[in-house]
Amino acid sequence: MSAERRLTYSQAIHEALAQEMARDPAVFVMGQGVDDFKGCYGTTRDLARDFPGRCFDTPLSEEGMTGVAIGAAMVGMRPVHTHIRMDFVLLAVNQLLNIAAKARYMYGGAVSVPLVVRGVIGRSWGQGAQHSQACYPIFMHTPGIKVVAPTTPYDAKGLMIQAIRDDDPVLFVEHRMLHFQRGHVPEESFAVPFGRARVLAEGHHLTLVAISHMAVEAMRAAALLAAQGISAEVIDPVTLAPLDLDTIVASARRTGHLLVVDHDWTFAGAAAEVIAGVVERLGAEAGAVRMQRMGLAPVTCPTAPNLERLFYPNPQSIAAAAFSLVGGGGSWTPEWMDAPEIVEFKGPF
Amino acid sequence: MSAERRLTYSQAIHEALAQEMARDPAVFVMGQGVDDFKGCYGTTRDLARDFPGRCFDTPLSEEGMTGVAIGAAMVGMRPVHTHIRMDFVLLAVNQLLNIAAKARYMYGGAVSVPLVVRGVIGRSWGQGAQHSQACYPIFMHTPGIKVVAPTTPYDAKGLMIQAIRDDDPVLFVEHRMLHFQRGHVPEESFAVPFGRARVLAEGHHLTLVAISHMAVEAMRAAALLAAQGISAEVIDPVTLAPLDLDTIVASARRTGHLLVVDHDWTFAGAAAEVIAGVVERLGAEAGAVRMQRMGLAPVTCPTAPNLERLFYPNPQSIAAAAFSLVGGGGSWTPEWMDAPEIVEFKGPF
Amino acid sequence: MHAALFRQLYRIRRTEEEIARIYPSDKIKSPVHLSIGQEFVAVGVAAALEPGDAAFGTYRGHALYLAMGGSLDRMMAELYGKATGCAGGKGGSMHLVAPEVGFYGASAVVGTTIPHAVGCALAHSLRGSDRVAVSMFGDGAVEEGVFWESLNFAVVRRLPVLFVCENNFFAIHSSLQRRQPATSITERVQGFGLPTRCIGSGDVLELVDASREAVAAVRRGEGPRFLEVHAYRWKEHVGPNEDWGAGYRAEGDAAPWWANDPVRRLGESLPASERAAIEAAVEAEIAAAIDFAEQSPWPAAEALFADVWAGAESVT
Amino acid sequence: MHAALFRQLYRIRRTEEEIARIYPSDKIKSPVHLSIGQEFVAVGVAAALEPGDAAFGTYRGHALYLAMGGSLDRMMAELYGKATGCAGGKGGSMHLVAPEVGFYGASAVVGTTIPHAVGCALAHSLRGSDRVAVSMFGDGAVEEGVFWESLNFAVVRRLPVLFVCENNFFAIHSSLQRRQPATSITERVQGFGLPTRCIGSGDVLELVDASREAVAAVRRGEGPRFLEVHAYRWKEHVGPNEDWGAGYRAEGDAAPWWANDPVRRLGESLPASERAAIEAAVEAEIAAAIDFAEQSPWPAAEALFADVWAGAESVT
Ligand SMILES: Cc1ncc(C[n+]2csc(CCOP(=O)(O)OP(=O)(O)O)c2C)c(N)n1
Ligand SMILES: Cc1ncc(C[n+]2csc(CCOP(=O)(O)OP(=O)(O)O)c2C)c(N)n1
Ligand SMILES: [Mg+2]
Ligand SMILES: [Mg+2]
Repeated sequence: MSAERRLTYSQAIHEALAQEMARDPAVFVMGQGVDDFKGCYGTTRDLARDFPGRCFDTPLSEEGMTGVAIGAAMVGMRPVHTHIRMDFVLLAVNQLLNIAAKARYMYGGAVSVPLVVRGVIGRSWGQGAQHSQACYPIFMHTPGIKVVAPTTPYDAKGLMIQAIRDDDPVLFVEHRMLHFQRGHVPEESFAVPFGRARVLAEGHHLTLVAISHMAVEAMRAAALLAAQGISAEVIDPVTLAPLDLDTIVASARRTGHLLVVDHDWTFAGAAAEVIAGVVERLGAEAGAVRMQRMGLAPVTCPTAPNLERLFYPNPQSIAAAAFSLVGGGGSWTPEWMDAPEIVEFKGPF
Repeated sequence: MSAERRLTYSQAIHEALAQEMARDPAVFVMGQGVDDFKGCYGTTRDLARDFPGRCFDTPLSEEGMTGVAIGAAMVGMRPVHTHIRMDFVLLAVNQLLNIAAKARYMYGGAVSVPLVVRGVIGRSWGQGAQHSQACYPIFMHTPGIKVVAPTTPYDAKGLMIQAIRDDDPVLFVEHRMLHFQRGHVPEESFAVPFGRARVLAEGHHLTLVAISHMAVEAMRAAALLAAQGISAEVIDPVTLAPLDLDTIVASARRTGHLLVVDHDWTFAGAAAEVIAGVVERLGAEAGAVRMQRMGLAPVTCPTAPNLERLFYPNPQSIAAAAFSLVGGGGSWTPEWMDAPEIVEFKGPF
Repeated sequence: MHAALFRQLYRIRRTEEEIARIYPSDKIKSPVHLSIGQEFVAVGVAAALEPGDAAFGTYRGHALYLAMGGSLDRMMAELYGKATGCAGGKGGSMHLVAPEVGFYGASAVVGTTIPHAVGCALAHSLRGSDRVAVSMFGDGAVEEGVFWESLNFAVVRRLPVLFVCENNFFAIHSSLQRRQPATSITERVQGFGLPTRCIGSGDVLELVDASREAVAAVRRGEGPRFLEVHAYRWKEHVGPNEDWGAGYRAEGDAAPWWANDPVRRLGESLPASERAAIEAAVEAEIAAAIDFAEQSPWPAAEALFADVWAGAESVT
Repeated sequence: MHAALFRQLYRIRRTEEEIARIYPSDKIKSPVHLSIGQEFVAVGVAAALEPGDAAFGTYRGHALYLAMGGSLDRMMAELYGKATGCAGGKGGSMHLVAPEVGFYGASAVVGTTIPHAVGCALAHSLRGSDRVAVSMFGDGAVEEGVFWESLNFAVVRRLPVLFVCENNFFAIHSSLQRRQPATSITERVQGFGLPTRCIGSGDVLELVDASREAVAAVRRGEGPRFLEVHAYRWKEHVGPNEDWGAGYRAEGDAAPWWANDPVRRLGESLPASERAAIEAAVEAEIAAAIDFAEQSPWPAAEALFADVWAGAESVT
């Protein structure tokens, strides 16, 4: 019965927030527009009504408000600070890296910062240069802050609950194109532990590790590949720091081919870490696995629709790269698949 | 004769700044304390006197002053914005990534931002959590901004001149322990092109790619290794974006062993990029090279001297890692080598 | 002067109305932030500027771009994402730019261009030029620390910059009183010791006078000035529609602004024939711009990789 | 009260003099920013606080840490980098912390702890507690945008926070007039509509009164307040020495502050025997603290990996 309960990713986050706010009076939600009628893609809708004073709008002061959230967390609150675009978190890097990530250590364990920062990432409707960035490598790189990027509604709920309960700062990455994806979500409260990748599809010719919305695109690519007789294992890392290298290495070792598909630039990013981590883990056996990265074109995000299409990996380009990585002979141009969530999205912004 | 002219790294930067200011009235230097009696480790000493109005102190407003520098650059000036610690650049990430790196592209080529941002990195005298970070992966990751990290006085001068003349924003990374290292520097003005690694020592058993001050430490490690009959090739990438993968790949292919030593955390950082880049470039031949990363312990920087010693790679630990990577049998504990520049440094802060 | 101002106002108003009309066709595939109702702010300030002066604006930037003299054809093409756009189709509505007329660009991150105007003023000051830089931003931008940092530096260095805060009382759906203290923005800025003025009338002529006075003083080297200009946004924050039903503001609040519409009022002050001629010319220009945009080609695929770096080199 | 205040002042002064004495031995291997001459600011403000109140400070934090009641032993051990330090030897002089007495920590990045105090006040307000948060920072911090962002939010939400700006007229070697407008810091803050006060006398008793009044009002729920307190740094910005020869400030400027030294003046106001007893007790306490620091062990090697994460897990 519970298996039939289907929610959108947005509803799943909303349910996690509401359940945690009901459970623990220390939990509160803050951010620009969280209490407005759009409610951050519906994720915070009505929370201000249902939890008076505990879901509130803030001034446009990302650095300051991040510091405010940190201060509240230091004295025992559990703020969830929401940013409608990850690009704006770039204003708060100082507070997040110089304070939130370091407080526990530089104060010798005397201070905790149980803070959740939500950052919405990704494409949609010509957002362009400054409204589409992923930014998570910045946070993965620095010890003391965790980074999670759930893909399914189930994981969105369970990881949000885990993130709120976690005593460390957590960056919660949500792709705008996932908010209205549907999936099974149990009604009861549950936490998904950090550091466990999910095998979304089993396969034996190659391993596709795909981050955030790219996991959806990779599943489509896997369908295209299947039609060519290529069986792709699709792995969603789910959490980026900690990263579940075990699952990835085991799969890559088995398939002999690893294509990492990121929703971000590859240079010095998450995909580089996956490859480097696998290489080190395999040691002398690294030669048994062919590896490659794929991500955004190494340029700023353009708004022209035809350029935007070339900028992002898509099922076609992923399948083509996978095909050539496994040494599929000849030239194969997979058919173009429109992603309904991308075609249909025209706001809310 | 010119071969005998030896300057410190600090003097080399000073000479580059002075020569470029004399050459081009658009060049100016700004930053907290650049006109004080310490002159940013001597690098800006007397520039305010010699170039009236063109080397000036700023308020403590990193984001705002970075924006000011960008605005001046947009209308044709060539600012060199100096930060006495890279950690403070974290306050200006928004201006650097959302504007400086993107202006040319998002304005379709109509606007240039010829800006140099100097960030001093690295250990010294218990600087601890917030006064020692490298931060360069943040900037390497985003298209539109270049990152250089010279190790020798020669490169410091030549790259500073190149950075000032370059029409793109450039992050210029200086390690505090390099400022008083000496080396040959020609008096005449010269530019060192970006994107060329330097082979500091030739060798055939393994390749050590070492960034910034780690290149100095790697040379010491190479001496320890030589005594064990292991010949290490030491490569200083010099510029991190663009990265000279050709030189690194050629060496690694030849030696069959690649140890990347970074002055930063390895997770999703510069060393991950080097490994991933080499793996992709080698393709099917990647198995012929054993690869490994080495960097800061994955923790916040501590101040206790005994912990700080464990936190950073050092000649001993580099040599030991290299020894085991090349499969040196048995257990070898290289002797401890004190780095004079580290032992002697007690400020200026 | 009335005719020239009316032409500017009418041109911006009608251009944005056309954008709103076209928008549901999905030909403009990117967010648009309309200035309908607020055009007079950009027009009034730009009227005080001279060639060589510069302006820096925001994602709500059609009005300032056009008031500064940016090409309508290229703006429309930019919204369509075409190669002929002012940013080659790569920036869209939020990143208009026209350095050839001193418009150094719009940014989609609130507050980010404020220090650029100050930096431009610094460049003028270092070069000994008497040119002026203008920074235009919304009431929300005043909450960003960078505004205060920029103001502080401009005052300390007495830089030739005019700050113009276009106060429409909302940041997206959030009212000013939820975000800022009860004191006015102008009062808060005054503490920094620079001359300020607040124009609450919505009167474009008053604004032109105030801007001329301020720009002249700035140009004389008297240091920065600050203008707060009240205005009201008639459309939703982003997109082509009205949103009176959304509940965050009352339609009644807009009524005085409609009654006071500077576009209509200024138009009515002109002789009917002069007005008709201006309107006809503007309508033709807009129609031509839409046609230009529709006929223009998409950027070539290679354009994806152009303009990342100054040189041809590929870096990453 | 005089005796208690004198004890605090004398204890901080003498502790820092001892740090300066020890420093050339290189036993303290990390930068120290001394408050000598400025101790009265922390002491005067802390005297107005009650248990449960909280304070947030800066790298120049020995005085505030001690005034709040932090352990002298653990502070000294922290400077030595010992396992018994208040941060386990991992933070050093710039990151003192003592949550057990409401001192939530010092940061080496200017301005960063200001919003933390506001966040602490927000927590008090959400919980319906009448506790107060204090933010202490220097004149330089006022130039960071985050100060204005924090002030804005505190005023909008009427949060129970007292802002205290310790104005010593310099940021490193840069004088206030090079960095800020001619208006006073207090004048600039006033524009935000909160009660402010500036204490220029260097008189610790005046400061205690002002702090008590301000803290009481904040505790009654009247919203945030701001105090500016003038002071003078007697030593170099960082390190144990004087730097009158450096040229960025004149020794003569310090003379009135020396003449007015609150430590000496308050001491002189006490009966000689009472004063001698306090001094003797403090000297013994400091000697014991140094001894404690010297005798304490270094952190174990495993401590390198502790305290990165809450759990035992290794993440990266
Ligand atoms: C730094 C930053 N924070 C948040 C946003 C999201 N955002 C876009 S427009 C806007 C409102 C800005 O209000 P205001 O400055 O008054 O300008 P207006 O839209 O009213 O013209 C916000 C919050 C942003 N773009 N940048
Ligand atoms: C964000 C930041 N910028 C620059 C610095 C370098 N710095 C350290 S202390 C200091 C001076 C701060 O002056 P003030 O706030 O007046 O405090 P004081 O040292 O006088 O007590 C500066 C600029 C820093 N630590 N953090
Ligand atoms: Mg507004
Ligand atoms: Mg000061």
